[in-house]
Amino acid sequence: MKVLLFGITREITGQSRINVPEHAGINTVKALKGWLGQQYPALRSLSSLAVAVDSEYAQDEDTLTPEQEIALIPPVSGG
Amino acid sequence: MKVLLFGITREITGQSRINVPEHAGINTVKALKGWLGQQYPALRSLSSLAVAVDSEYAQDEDTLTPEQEIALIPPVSGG
Amino acid sequence: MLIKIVEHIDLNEAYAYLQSPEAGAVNLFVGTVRNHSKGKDVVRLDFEAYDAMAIRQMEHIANEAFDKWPLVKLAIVHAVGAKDPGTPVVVIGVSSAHRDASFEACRFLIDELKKTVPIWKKEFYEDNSVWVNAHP
Amino acid sequence: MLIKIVEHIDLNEAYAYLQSPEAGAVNLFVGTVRNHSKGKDVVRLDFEAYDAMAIRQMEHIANEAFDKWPLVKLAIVHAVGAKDPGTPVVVIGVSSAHRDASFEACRFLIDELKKTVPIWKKEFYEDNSVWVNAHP
Repeated sequence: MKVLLFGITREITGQSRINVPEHAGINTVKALKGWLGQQYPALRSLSSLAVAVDSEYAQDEDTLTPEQEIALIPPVSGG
Repeated sequence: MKVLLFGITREITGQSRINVPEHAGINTVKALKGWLGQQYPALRSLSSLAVAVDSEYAQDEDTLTPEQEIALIPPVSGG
Repeated sequence: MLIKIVEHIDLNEAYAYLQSPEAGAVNLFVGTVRNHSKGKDVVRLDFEAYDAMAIRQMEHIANEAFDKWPLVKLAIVHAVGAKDPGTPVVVIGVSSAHRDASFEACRFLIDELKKTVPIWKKEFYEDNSVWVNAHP
Repeated sequence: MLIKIVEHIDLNEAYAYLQSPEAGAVNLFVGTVRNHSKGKDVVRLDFEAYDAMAIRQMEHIANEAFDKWPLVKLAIVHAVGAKDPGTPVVVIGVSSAHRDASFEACRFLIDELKKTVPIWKKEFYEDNSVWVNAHP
């Protein structure tokens, strides 16, 4: 599973795309957030951190599959 | 005393400027409106009719003098 | 403030005037000629202004807006003459640090302009014409 | 609707798109780079977007606006990249028959854009830089 990164999450991780290893067994939004928070503790200090699946905001309980386009969405500040 | 006319008041009177004869003895806004209403009864059918003195809206009891720039202001519809 | 009566509205001129490094927000309202009014097809509009008084009254509402909101710059430009449907006839623009002030002041200015500024609009339909608002 | 992410904002393009003989009112909001933020001098801003999702989320709020108000046309254009103070970074425009709808929809769209559209702004001061809103 691949996760796209933007803005401060790209800076925190030093990557614009993270590969989540299959053996990590991540299959929900909540599990993904937990795993990323362990790998990159600085992510936990953000005001908020959402996950998008195929360009839509996802909920913690939503399931994730490798075919989806998954992205981390730190607090937005456009406009 | 001269009175400037715009929009529908210019069309009703057929003039863009009316000379109020001195012998009419007009010296207030109210008297001017009354005199004009007699000369041009169609003015009485308007939704409203204001008088401006030197580019400011005037009140019925305000006095008028020949040196002022006096104008009739029918209902505005700009914008 | 940029306040004037013109033959043709130039949106860029208004925007260029309003733009400022101190402003984070610009709100622009453009009033345009609609092709229908009260169920009738409008083929043309004619605008006439009492220029000196119109400028003075625009200055009054501009000063009121500066008193009510923390504005950076403000523009009121109204066109006169014959206008076809789709043509802009008035542009009101306000810049401010934050967007609340620019939205509120712009709305205030167009509402007040329509009440007090001596400009008159004659609507031409296929078969006749009327001075808007003239009769009850 | 005109929805896109660009390098440079073109106000005329947005206005030309919104203009219509059926519309009597056009409201435009332009967000620009301010030269100060929370007491600090801003020397530059950098905007980054998750393009595909940003377009999708803009379409969602545009559809909501069309559902809520009787609109003629609607434009949302956001810039990305490095921007100097005074530069426009977003333009939102709405045309409608009467002005209530254009003012209200334009305000709704900029408020919603700031909440949900995945675009990020990094402010550069003389001595450091921050991603806006990132931390509590």
